[in-house]
Amino acid sequence: MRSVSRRFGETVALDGVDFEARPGEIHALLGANGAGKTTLMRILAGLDRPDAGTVEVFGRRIESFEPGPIRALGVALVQQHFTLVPTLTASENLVLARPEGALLPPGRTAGVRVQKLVEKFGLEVRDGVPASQLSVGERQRLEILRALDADAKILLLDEPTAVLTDVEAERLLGVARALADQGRALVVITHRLAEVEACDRVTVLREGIEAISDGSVDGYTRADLASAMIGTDTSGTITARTTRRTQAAPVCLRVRDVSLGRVSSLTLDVGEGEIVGIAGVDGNGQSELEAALSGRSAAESGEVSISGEPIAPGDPRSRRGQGLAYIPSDRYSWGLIGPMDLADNLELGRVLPIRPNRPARHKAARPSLDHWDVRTAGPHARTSSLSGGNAQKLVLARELDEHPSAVLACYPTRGLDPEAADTVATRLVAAAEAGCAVLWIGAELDELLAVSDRIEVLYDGTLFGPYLPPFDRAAIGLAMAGDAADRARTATGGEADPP
Amino acid sequence: MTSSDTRQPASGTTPSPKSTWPPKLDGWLDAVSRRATAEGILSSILVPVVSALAALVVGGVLIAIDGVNPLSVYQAILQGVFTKSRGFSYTATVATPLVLIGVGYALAYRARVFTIGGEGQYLVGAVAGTAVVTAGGVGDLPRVVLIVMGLGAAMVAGALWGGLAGVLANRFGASIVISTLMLSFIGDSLLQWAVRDGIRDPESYNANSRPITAAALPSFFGQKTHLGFLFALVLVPIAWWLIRRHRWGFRIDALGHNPGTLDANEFSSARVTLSVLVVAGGLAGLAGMVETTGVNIRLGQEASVGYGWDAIIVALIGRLHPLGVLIAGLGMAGLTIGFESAQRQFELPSSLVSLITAFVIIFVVWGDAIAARWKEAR
Amino acid sequence: MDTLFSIATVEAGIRLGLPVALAALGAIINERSGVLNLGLEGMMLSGALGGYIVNDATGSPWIGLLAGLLVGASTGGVFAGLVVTFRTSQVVTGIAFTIVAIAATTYLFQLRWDIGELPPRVERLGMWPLVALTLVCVAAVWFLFRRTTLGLTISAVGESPESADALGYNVVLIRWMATIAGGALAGLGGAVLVNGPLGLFIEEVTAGRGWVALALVVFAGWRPVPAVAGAFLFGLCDAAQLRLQGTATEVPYEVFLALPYVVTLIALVVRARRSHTPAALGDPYVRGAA
Amino acid sequence: GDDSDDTAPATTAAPETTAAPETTAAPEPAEEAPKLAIIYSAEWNDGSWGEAAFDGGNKLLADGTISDVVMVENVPPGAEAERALRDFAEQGYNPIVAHSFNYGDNVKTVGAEFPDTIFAYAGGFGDVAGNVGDYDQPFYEASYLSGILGAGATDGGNVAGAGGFEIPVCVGMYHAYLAGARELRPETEGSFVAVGDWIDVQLAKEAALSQADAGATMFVGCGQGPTFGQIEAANDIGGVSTGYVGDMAALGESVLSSFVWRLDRVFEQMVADVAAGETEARYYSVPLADGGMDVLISPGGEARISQEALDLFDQRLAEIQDGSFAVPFVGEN
Ligand SMILES: Nc1ncnc2c1ncn2[C@@H]1O[C@H](COP(=O)(O)OP(=O)(O)OP(=O)(O)O)[C@@H](O)[C@H]1O
Ligand SMILES: Nc1ncnc2c1ncn2[C@@H]1O[C@H](COP(=O)(O)OP(=O)(O)OP(=O)(O)O)[C@@H](O)[C@H]1O
Ligand SMILES: [Mg+2]
Ligand SMILES: [Mg+2]
Repeated sequence: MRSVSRRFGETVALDGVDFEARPGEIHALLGANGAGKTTLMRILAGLDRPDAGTVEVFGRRIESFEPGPIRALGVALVQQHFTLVPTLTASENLVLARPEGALLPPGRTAGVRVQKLVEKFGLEVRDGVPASQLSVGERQRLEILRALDADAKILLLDEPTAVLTDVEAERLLGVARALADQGRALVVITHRLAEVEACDRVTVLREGIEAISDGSVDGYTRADLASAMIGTDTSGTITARTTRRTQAAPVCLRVRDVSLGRVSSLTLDVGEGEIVGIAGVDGNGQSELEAALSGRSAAESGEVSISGEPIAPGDPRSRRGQGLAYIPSDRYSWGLIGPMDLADNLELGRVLPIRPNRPARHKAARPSLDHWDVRTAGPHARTSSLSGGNAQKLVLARELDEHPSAVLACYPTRGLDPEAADTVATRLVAAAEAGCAVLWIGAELDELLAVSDRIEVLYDGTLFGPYLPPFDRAAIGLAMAGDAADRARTATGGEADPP
Repeated sequence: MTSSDTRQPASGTTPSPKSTWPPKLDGWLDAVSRRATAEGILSSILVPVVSALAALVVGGVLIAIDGVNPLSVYQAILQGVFTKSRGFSYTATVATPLVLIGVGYALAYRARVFTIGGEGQYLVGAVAGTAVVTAGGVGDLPRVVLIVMGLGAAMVAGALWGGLAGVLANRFGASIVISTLMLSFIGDSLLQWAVRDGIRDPESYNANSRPITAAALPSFFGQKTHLGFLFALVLVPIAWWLIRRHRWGFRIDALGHNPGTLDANEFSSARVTLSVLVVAGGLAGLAGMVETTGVNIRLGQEASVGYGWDAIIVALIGRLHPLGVLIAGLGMAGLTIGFESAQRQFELPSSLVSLITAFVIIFVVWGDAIAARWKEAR
Repeated sequence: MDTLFSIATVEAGIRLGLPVALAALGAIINERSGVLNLGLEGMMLSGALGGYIVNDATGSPWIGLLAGLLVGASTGGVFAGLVVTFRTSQVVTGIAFTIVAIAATTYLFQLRWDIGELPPRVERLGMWPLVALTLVCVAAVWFLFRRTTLGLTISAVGESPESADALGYNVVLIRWMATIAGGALAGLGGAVLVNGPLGLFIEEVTAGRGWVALALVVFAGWRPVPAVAGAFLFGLCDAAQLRLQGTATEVPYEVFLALPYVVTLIALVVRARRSHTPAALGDPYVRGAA
Repeated sequence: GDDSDDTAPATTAAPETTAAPETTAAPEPAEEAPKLAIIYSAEWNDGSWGEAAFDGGNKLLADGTISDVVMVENVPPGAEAERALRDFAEQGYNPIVAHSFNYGDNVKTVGAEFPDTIFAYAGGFGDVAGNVGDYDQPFYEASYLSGILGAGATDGGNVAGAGGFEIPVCVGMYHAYLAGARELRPETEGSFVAVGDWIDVQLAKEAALSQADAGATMFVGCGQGPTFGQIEAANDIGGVSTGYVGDMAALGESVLSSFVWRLDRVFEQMVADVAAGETEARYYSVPLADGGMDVLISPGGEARISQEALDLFDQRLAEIQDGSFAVPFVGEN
């Protein structure tokens, strides 16, 4: 790609970017939120067209930016958001992507096709259920399988690890390496500096311009990359808390025998000023737990209460009144209203019966937008024009600005660049130190280790733990892999027979 | 049949269909509810006018084929509206139900609650209102009291008819488009039964209710224009204010854009859905009674003249905005009145007239689309 | 009462159901691709007139059916041009489309048969060939969605067009095809009405059957077999209604007139939870819309 | 009440209505023949009710009985009808005919505004007040005779009546037909169905077929759709059907007889009154006796009808015409 440019209204997403991907190499693409990474990849995949600049694939100049022909050239993009058809099963999604003839293969053959891929690349997915019922991790893996199934020569992965646990992420990068060794060209967008080290070359975008252009990875330290991304020098990972609370605090957030879907009679207390981290591989009941605690759906049984008063499902305003802030795992489904402006989105949950006029509302919104460094054209901007990370900051601004007594934070740093992620963590920690109970459902273990006073592992709808600092990384990792569950089972089995 | 029909209590286990990025835009809703930028207002007035003229040109060709001079026909249309003594008051009278129902639709469509049940609500409103004001023993009540009772009963009935669709949608996830469509048909049957039997005037040979002259709305300008038109005029700023400045209006817009977020942060989308259906139904019911007591002497078999359907188009051409609805309603009414008198003057086939009117609608929608694409292109 | 449960009632139900069933199948193809077709009634009516005129000219009801199919398909094409290519509001366009069709068919009909001429009666087809035709159609639509890649693609386009687009499918083209196919079946339905049970055409001969078909599609959860079954159930309601009037005269006949709609409403409530609306139904597709 | 006062055009300030009804609405009958206006709620081109009025109006124009006729179709009763009536009254049309029984209130409202113009609508029950009249639809008389013919052409003993809705005119036609049939075969039974729709021919046909299943072989329809449906059904089952307000013999061999409504004769009476400067309307009743209807036996019909029936038909026709026999009217089912 040569000097590619793209602007959306005022926002300049890309400004004369050069980019190259070579066979046999993994090319890491870094950049702060809104740097233009996704845009660049969308152009390369033919889903968007550049205002200026040229794109060549295997020496062939792309004239018409249409996904079809470009796919035919062997370019496959795994987008930042899911592009599976939610009503179709894994195998149907694969058939749709690469049909074999006019007739659908009978169920078994299609299933076999999935199995082959799963075995070949070691990416586990369930077949036979609609994609909408797969966990985020599973869907991500399916997306990648689908790209690989098309036997892409050039594979573009936009923040593929953002929704994966460390273990899964490692495995994925392993797969990536294997694919590169088969002579494919890979591009991986990521915010995790650690992952860059597994790549060969790196390009860093900052506000649509290359800060580092196609450098060799070993040429740079993490610090170099981080500063290239965001100008300032940071270690690029969340700063660990120096002090952890040890003595038990009065319980604030109380969860009693809550059952919903996969979650079975789950009990948990979070004390004032305590940060409890829920670790676990995606799809072990996180989404149900989130739904129940946030009051989005009523639990089948059990009760969630905050400082004594139970949370009424389906009544978000009183939840907010009771002081429970909620950072949803999917901000676009449950956090933000794309077509409305930023000010309106900030007001959600505390809209006055009679609203001030628009200028007044916009004026009121400015401080917290600045405070949270939401990069946009202003309070009047449509929320749908925000990049992934800035959108997340907007949610945080709304939820944390009004000093909640408890916070339900679901993957709060998902899709954020290191600086932003660190800010979020710091704010949550600050909130905790101000006496707020924080329940942090996360995927990145490092993150949880850095901030938690206590970690519980969610496996197959049940909690294992507690794990207290100093944390035993290995033990937690094993529990996440279901090891604790197994031992628990054998233990109960053991009690049966006399010593 | 939009997502509003399958909208179900947001569940944690199945991600809402809107979880993709950029979020899927609800095409027509977004197209029609673009912000009122200077350009937006210009195009939202200029485009329909130009398109309508284009449609009239096409219509003119058909008229010519029919052997009449199109120009004289169009002249007659203008005279029918602007120079005939009653042109304005006629137009206002026809616009009244269109605006009353149309504003209700506009509110519902902003929330992507896609009701098309206005016709049925209009009819049940008329039946209930008539039943009350023709009931035994109310005859000697003062006119004002009768009017208020009638209009009140009509609004309640319409609201219930609309609310029923809301309950079915919330409790059973029944498609609102279809349930309101069905309820419209059922409402018509109800009217047929009512005038033939239920509230039949025993003295009358025909199937119709007792006269409701005791509750007739006062008319003004010494014309056919009746109090109902004032209702419509008052409703517009109220609705506008609700949309811009009241929490309910905000929730309506939020529901239209992302029910999941509304549910998780602000208010139950189910209850907003119900409320907007109730209000839209109440307005349609009001329109039914206003028409019965404003222009008719009693309720008859032929009460269903299709205002409930035309108002859908008025609402959408009006950009789901109260002011737009008022303008579109007056425009459509003017067209109707003008064509009526032209049809009388030239004895045009009625099918030709309705053909041209329908062309106008399609061309206006088409013009909007072209304008939208043209804007994109830049 | 004895007449109520007779073969004759069932046959009447089938005759009443045939046109609705075909139109419903058409609507299913439309709507699975994400195009809401409120113009269905108009397309039926156009097909009815086309089928009638051609049958009258050629004396062959089969050619009449073909004509209805083609007229319906072309109306579908016009509709697709507006809502798919120009992305006009599918709702308004659909309703206006029906108004145009009613007016246009009446206008043309009166141009062709001036006042004073009674509309000629045309050759008619018996019930069973039409039943067979309908069964072929329902089988075809079932096969399309259950066994073919095209069907899978159509559903994908109606479910999440951006995904289909990202995979290189031409969303616009597929919606065009689906809308034309839908119009064709609706037109066929109209033609079946005049070339089958009736043998003549009058203004608005379809008398709201298109709307009923739309209701059925939802009631059937966008699946062909239940839709056709529903059409016949609906026809059966009508047939029963007419028969009950003779006997149970103390019940107001308006109750029976409303019966089919009430039944649909109830069925809607019972079925709705399981029915799955195509997620993109009614939304024009714009790539990367934001 | 005050409503109609408000709406009297005299009170409107607009210039062109200073030409108030008193002056415009009553043309001098002397030198110029009256101008006739007719409005109708459906299309003229229906081979039946609408066409009868259309032909009637044109016939008077051809005869020179009137100097002009304007006819507008698809005018729904209610506000639009009143606008049309008012418009014609202002243009000096007189008499003005509203050709549907649902126009009753509209003619009365507008009639009050134009006291010197004669209005009439198809009420069919002598609903007369001042300048607003009504005209008769004695179809039951013709229907009675058709009943005699029907019974004479079939051996079944069951009559199927149908109408769009259960209105007196339709029910009356059915009962008269039944009575006529019973003259020949007293054991004759029957049923009446309201199709619930004036245009849905298929539904009407199925209704007729359902009556046929119950044994009906003689069909008498009221309204275009219901009648067309019945005729189709009768064609299928080989029964006999009856043309409604127009010669429908062309619609199939089952059409044994039709009756044509001679509205020109009805309009003539109104025009004559207007020409005579009359401003009081009447119940314009032109019964069978005065030639208000022609009962036509379809070509080839005679062959199928028993001589006994034909004789009875001629006898009753004659008796009706000389007034010695009155057909009973039963308007309620
Ligand atoms: N559809 C759009 N409309 C308007 N602006 C857009 C659109 N898509 C992207 N942008 C802008 O272009 C810039 C780059 O967006 P992009 O999504 O590529 O950021 P990103 O690099 O992926 O950041 P993040 O890591 O937060 O996802 C952002 O400022 C964003 O606001
Ligand atoms: N003149 C108009 N014609 C048509 N639609 C309009 C018009 N003015 C506004 N709208 C539409 O109505 C909606 C409301 O816009 P409006 O300017 O009334 O305030 P808002 O943007 O809805 O919200 P708020 O003012 O409360 O922030 C917008 O989506 C806009 O597209
Ligand atoms: Mg991105
Ligand atoms: Mg991004």
